[in-house]
Amino acid sequence: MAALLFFGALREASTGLPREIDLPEGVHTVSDLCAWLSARAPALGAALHAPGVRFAIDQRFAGPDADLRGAREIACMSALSGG
Amino acid sequence: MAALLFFGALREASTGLPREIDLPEGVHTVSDLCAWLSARAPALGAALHAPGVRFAIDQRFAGPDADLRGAREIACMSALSGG
Amino acid sequence: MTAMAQEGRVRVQISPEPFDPAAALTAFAAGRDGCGALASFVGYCRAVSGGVAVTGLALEHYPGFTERAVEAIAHDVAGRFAPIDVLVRHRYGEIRPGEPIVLAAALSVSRAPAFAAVEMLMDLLKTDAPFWKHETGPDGARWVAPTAEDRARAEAHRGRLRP
Amino acid sequence: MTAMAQEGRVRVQISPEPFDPAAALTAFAAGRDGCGALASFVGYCRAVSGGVAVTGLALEHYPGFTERAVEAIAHDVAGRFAPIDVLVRHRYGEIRPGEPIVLAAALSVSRAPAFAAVEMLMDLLKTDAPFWKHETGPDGARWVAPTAEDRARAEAHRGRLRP
Repeated sequence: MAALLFFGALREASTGLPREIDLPEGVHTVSDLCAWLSARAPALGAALHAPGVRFAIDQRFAGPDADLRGAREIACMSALSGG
Repeated sequence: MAALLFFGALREASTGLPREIDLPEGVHTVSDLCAWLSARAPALGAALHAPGVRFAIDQRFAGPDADLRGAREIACMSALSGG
Repeated sequence: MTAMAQEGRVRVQISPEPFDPAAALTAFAAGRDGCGALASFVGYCRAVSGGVAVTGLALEHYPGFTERAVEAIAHDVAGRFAPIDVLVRHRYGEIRPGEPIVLAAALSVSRAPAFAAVEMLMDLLKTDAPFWKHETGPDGARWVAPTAEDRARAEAHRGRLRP
Repeated sequence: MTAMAQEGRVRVQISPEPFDPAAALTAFAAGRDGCGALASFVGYCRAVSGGVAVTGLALEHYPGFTERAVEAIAHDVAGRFAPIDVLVRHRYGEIRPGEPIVLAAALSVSRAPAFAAVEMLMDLLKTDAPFWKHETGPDGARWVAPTAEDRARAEAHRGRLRP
């Protein structure tokens, strides 16, 4: 069971999606998860491919090939805008 | 009659020199004045040729060829060190 | 009254409270007589953004991760310009026009590393610090994204930090 | 609470009194809600210079000309990065280790011109502002000269200001 977090514009685009998931079969990486989410929520799919979208696994930045298995917290983040 | 001012290390090197002068014959430009001062005070002559020495006529920066005639205030300045 | 240690200090504070950049700078510079150069930057919530009035700004953050990510940026920059002291202060939550959002500062023996450190801090905060700006104006709200220039500047630093 | 005018403000103050950079920055930024970016630099009298203790600094100036020359630098820089507000505060006379000597600041809509303006102000002040630093230490006094790097940096700006 992993917490699934969305930030920025992605939070709005993800309304209705579960905030906790067991990784579905065949979903091993960040890009697998993106594909799975896009299939369930097309609006979110578009937002996940916007420029600057980043991911974090257990509060570390993670690339599209990062392994999700064992993750306790998965974050999908719209382009960051600090400073 | 022009005031003759020295700043920074040049002030120390110019002790004993007059603080007011009538331009001597043949002294028309800043470099003429440097040559004239160097002849009278060799220690000052060396200091006048140190890196960064600048001149001002009537409180405007002036190059070596600037005309001194009519000047009321001539300043010889060691390398500036503001900031 | 101590001279600067070989290892500079790194101070990071992330909080929702308004802060006074002047007071924070004074505290940061206190007692560092060995350092001649303090460079700093303050980013304010603008009253006008892209020609449109801003009535409020909500700054979302990711509790825990935001703090860690900003600490990592501050330590990366301090390591790059050591010895140097580095300060980052950043708000989250509801911010009103005219209020400070971020303060970045660096204290060094000479001015070039102090300037370079503050610019790098700001460039990296723009694109690598987990904050999301949601501006409210007369016609509704919008999410703010970093510009292409922001991204290019941060990318250039990343190459230099992790060659 | 007014937005930034097309023509920025230029403030220059040259005086012998110690000043509080934090208070000066607060006053400079007050009421400029249209501006998102405040960059600044404070130069302090160091307690150690070139490995040698500094017990005092006498900063000579050229009354009248110093003020004019610093005003000219501030206006040149403000013109180069307009619209922008520019502040320069500079002391002369006797200065003790740890005390501020100079404050340069710029307030702009975005951070790049604010940073660039403050760096240019400092570079030009180092070589074009009529001040002469006379440092006293345990072994006597010496005049401080700008470094070759200081001269090269200022020269680069002059080319850009008067092409």
